[in-house]
Amino acid sequence: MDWGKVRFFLGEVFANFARNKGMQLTAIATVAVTIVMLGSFLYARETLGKLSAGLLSRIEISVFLSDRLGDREARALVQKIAADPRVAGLTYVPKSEGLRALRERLKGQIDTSLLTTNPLPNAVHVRVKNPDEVHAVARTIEKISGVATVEYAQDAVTKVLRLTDTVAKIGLAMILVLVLATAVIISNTIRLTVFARRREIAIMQLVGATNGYIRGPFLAEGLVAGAAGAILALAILAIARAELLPKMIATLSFIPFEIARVDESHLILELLAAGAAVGFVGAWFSVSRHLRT
Amino acid sequence: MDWGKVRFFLGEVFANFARNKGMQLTAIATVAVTIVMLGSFLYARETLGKLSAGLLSRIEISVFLSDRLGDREARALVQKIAADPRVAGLTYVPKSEGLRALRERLKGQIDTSLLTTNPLPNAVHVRVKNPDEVHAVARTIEKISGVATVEYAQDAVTKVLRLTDTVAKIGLAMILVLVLATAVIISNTIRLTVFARRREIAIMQLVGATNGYIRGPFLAEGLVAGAAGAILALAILAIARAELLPKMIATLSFIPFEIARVDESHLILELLAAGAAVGFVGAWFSVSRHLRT
Amino acid sequence: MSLVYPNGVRALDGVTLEIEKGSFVFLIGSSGMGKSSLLRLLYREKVPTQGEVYVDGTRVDAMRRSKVPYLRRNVGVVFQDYKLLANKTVWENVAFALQVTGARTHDVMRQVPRCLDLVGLAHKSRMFPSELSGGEQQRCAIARALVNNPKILLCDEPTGNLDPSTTSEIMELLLRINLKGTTIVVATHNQAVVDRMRRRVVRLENGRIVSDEERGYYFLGLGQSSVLSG
Amino acid sequence: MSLVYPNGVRALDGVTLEIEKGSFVFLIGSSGMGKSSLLRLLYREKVPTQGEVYVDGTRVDAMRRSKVPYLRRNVGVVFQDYKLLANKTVWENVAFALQVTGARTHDVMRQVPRCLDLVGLAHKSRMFPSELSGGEQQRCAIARALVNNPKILLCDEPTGNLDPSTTSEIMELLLRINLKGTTIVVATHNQAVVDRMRRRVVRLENGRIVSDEERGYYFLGLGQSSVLSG
Ligand SMILES: Nc1ncnc2c1ncn2[C@@H]1O[C@H](COP(=O)(O)OP(=O)(O)OP(=O)(O)O)[C@@H](O)[C@H]1O
Ligand SMILES: Nc1ncnc2c1ncn2[C@@H]1O[C@H](COP(=O)(O)OP(=O)(O)OP(=O)(O)O)[C@@H](O)[C@H]1O
Ligand SMILES: [Mg+2]
Ligand SMILES: [Mg+2]
Repeated sequence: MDWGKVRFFLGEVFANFARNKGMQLTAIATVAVTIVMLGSFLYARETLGKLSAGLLSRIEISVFLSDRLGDREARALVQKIAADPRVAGLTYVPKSEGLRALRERLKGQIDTSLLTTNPLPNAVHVRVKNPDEVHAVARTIEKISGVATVEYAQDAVTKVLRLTDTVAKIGLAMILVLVLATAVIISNTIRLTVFARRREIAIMQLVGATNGYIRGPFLAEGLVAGAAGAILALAILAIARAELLPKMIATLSFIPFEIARVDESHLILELLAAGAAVGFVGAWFSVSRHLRT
Repeated sequence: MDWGKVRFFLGEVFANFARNKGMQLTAIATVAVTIVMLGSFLYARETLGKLSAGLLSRIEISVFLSDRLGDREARALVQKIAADPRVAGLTYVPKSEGLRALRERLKGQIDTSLLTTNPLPNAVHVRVKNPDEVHAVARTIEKISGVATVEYAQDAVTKVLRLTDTVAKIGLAMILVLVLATAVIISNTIRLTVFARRREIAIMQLVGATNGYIRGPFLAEGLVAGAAGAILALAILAIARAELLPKMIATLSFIPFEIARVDESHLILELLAAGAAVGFVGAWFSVSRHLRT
Repeated sequence: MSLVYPNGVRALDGVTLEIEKGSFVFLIGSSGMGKSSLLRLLYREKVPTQGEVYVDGTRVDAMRRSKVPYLRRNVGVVFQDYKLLANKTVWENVAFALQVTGARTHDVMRQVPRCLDLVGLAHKSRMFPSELSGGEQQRCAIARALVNNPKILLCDEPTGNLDPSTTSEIMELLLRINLKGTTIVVATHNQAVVDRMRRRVVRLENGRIVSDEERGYYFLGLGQSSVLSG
Repeated sequence: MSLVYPNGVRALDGVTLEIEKGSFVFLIGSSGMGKSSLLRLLYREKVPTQGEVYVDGTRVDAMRRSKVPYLRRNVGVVFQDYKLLANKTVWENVAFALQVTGARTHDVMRQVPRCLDLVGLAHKSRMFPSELSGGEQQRCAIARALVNNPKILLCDEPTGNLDPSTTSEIMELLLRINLKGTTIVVATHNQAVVDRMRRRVVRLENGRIVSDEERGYYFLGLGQSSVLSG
């Protein structure tokens, strides 16, 4: 291994960079801006996803127990429901408490003193882990003996699920558009920087450099420009997040904000890898185009 | 006026374009992609805005009338509420009908045959035009004599309003980021195309061309590249909309989709103007930088 | 005046030179001695680090930037490396120098073919510089320098890529232009040309003028060179 | 063989030429007659539209694209327009031609200064081409062509921007290299050089070979030229 050559190669990359500073910085800025855009969108999407999941997780299934069940049997039934792995949590509301709640709810609307006997059954309010499973859980519970009726906002759940689904699809589509756009923009930028140096490439060929030899420094530069842009972008995103997030959480304090738990490490790695890869591939194709002639 | 000069100028712009085809097409593609991104985001945002407005417009204020009011008086009061310009519409629900609805609602939960007397008052369900005004309208109605109680999902309205507000703010911030990014990307792209031709600029100066004279064709090219990119982008957006929108409406049919009414003409003009302007300004600055040396 | 390039090279060192209106001057000196640098001062590509440059009565080094283009329109330059616009055809390259002066299209249509004819390039007017041979590019550069009838013509090695007979033609052309009153300065290494024309010869060495003869030869005091008959 | 450029110019028209190993050949002919085009066929910048080109026993025109770099490493070329890399210093430009062959760093560090010394550019090795005079750029191009001791050296107007004494030095250098066994082809307009060296002279006119003399002069059958004494 001739270390001189390695040094030469790195020196080459570095010198090219220094001698085309204006152009390279322009390219890096473009990459950075593109990735900031992509990153903030990915972040927003993930946050919204968590948000809607949080809202959906509040949907309850109301299970009304048969009046024939004794207190002990009722509690056994509750245990049984709680054992279902899809169930996130539940509250048991005995009929006496239910009546109190109903009275509260209807106060002002009807003369509650007219409710002299307790018309309510014992009830269990069940929350599921995954909103998608509301229907299934409800149907399972329905079949347990001792359960009189199962009620939940069936219509609402369907609607909300369909809405979330659509929004998620739109989000995914937008992300695809963005990822594609990022790739196009970065590789176009690299292409323009290569284009500005097409004469150099032609000369190198005439002096006897193989295509691989010419490509090397350009690929390294594309890689570096892409990665540098991505790092810059990630720094900007991190600062923005540190500045804006607390404010947002304060405003939306009533929402079960799981925002803090968006896992960023993989996002960071992805964006970095994407920047570097697109820079590399963009450089590859642009240089190849000039090498062919 | 020497028409030859005009022809020459246009010929110049056209020839430059044709002779730098690869570079110019790259620039146009970048502009187009950027504007597609911006455009689809603007569109999504506007649609979501309409959507949430549509959902909010369903919020109702339930007005319960005093039992002392006769049928005639009740109808007069309804007229009065309907006269409020902020009210979008209302439904009068006499106590008999209310009972039927309540029975329906409580069926299965309580033994409805126990409700022998009608505990309900006459009610009016009011929808307001602007969700922001729910609070104000409710307070106005409360003060009308003959109104017993006014009820509405006060808490929910506040929450939803705050959420919508935050989402709108985030949307605005994202759009600012995007607009800025678009400007940076387009002008960087133009800058790179100018950079690739810096030698030409230097020669033109040496041959006695004034800065204004050199700038002319570059500005025109920047303008054309920006505008062409924008037009391309708008075409893509129009196609996407024609393809995707019907599907989306079909999926989300239960939502009061006012999507069709998003006013696009101004959006189109704005995007076009933005593309052209950024191309022009980008060219201006890039050329100026090379003119100074 | 002196010229020190940013990298510290002292290209011109205390040069004082006066060139009369309408004269024909050769600038000679071996490679890297400052000929091109001296010319660069005259059309203000460079500003002397010290000293003053007057062209046609105007002080060029202190000129406002916005005035420079107007100076350059009066000074035709044949650059040593041609400096043709790669994106323009021969015709457009020559026409460009005229168009920048705001010439009427009518004049452009008449002058450009005339100049191309003078240098023998009329048949290649639709080609791009990259499609020309070295000598053809050089002649295109000459045509461009001539096209707007400048008062002063600076030629930096205008015949380096031309064969002897084309060189003679070009030199005759320059002579004719000179007779019409144009001041001409030619930086050259072509001994034959200098020796044959017998004009004023200014010799530069390491950025200084070492001799200045009214009717000089390429080699000091020699009629025919010693190198030739080596 | 013939070469027709895409724009229809017939640069070479039925040329048949054989150059022996180790010989020294001048290629002359006035501007635009096809000298550079002929050289371009030899290092396969162009492929003849008709006919075959053999270099060192290999058929160059039918060569696979991936083999071309290896051909070019055996053929040093001084381009008419130098073709220096603007982003590299003189040193780096010369070193590049050696590095592409995979030469060891040790050899690069030894060869490059030696070649720069030969052309008298050692003191400018850290400058960029744009900071050099025309003649210095030309010498840099010569150094680059020499640096990897090619078997064949093609020089396209290698002294167009050099003064007579530097020209002599360069020609002597070429002669020395030729004596070591390198085949040399020089396309030139420099009558003095051709006449002094008395080598094989191939004359091109409109893409055809019109004469081929073993010990020729620049002008057919003349010892000293008629133009010089005009
Ligand atoms: N742009 C520049 N920056 C730095 N140094 C320069 C620059 N241009 C020329 N030089 C240096 O200035 C000196 C004079 O250069 P100049 O071009 O005037 O020489 P010249 O007499 O024209 O030579 P030639 O006959 O080779 O063209 C040389 O040593 C050269 O290296
Ligand atoms: N790339 C090209 N495309 C089209 N035509 C070309 C190209 N290069 C050269 N020509 C034409 O081919 C002919 C021969 O050119 P060539 O460069 O071989 O001439 P030359 O003998 O080297 O002339 P010079 O002494 O001026 O350098 C010329 O008429 C020229 O216009
Ligand atoms: Mg010079
Ligand atoms: Mg040639």
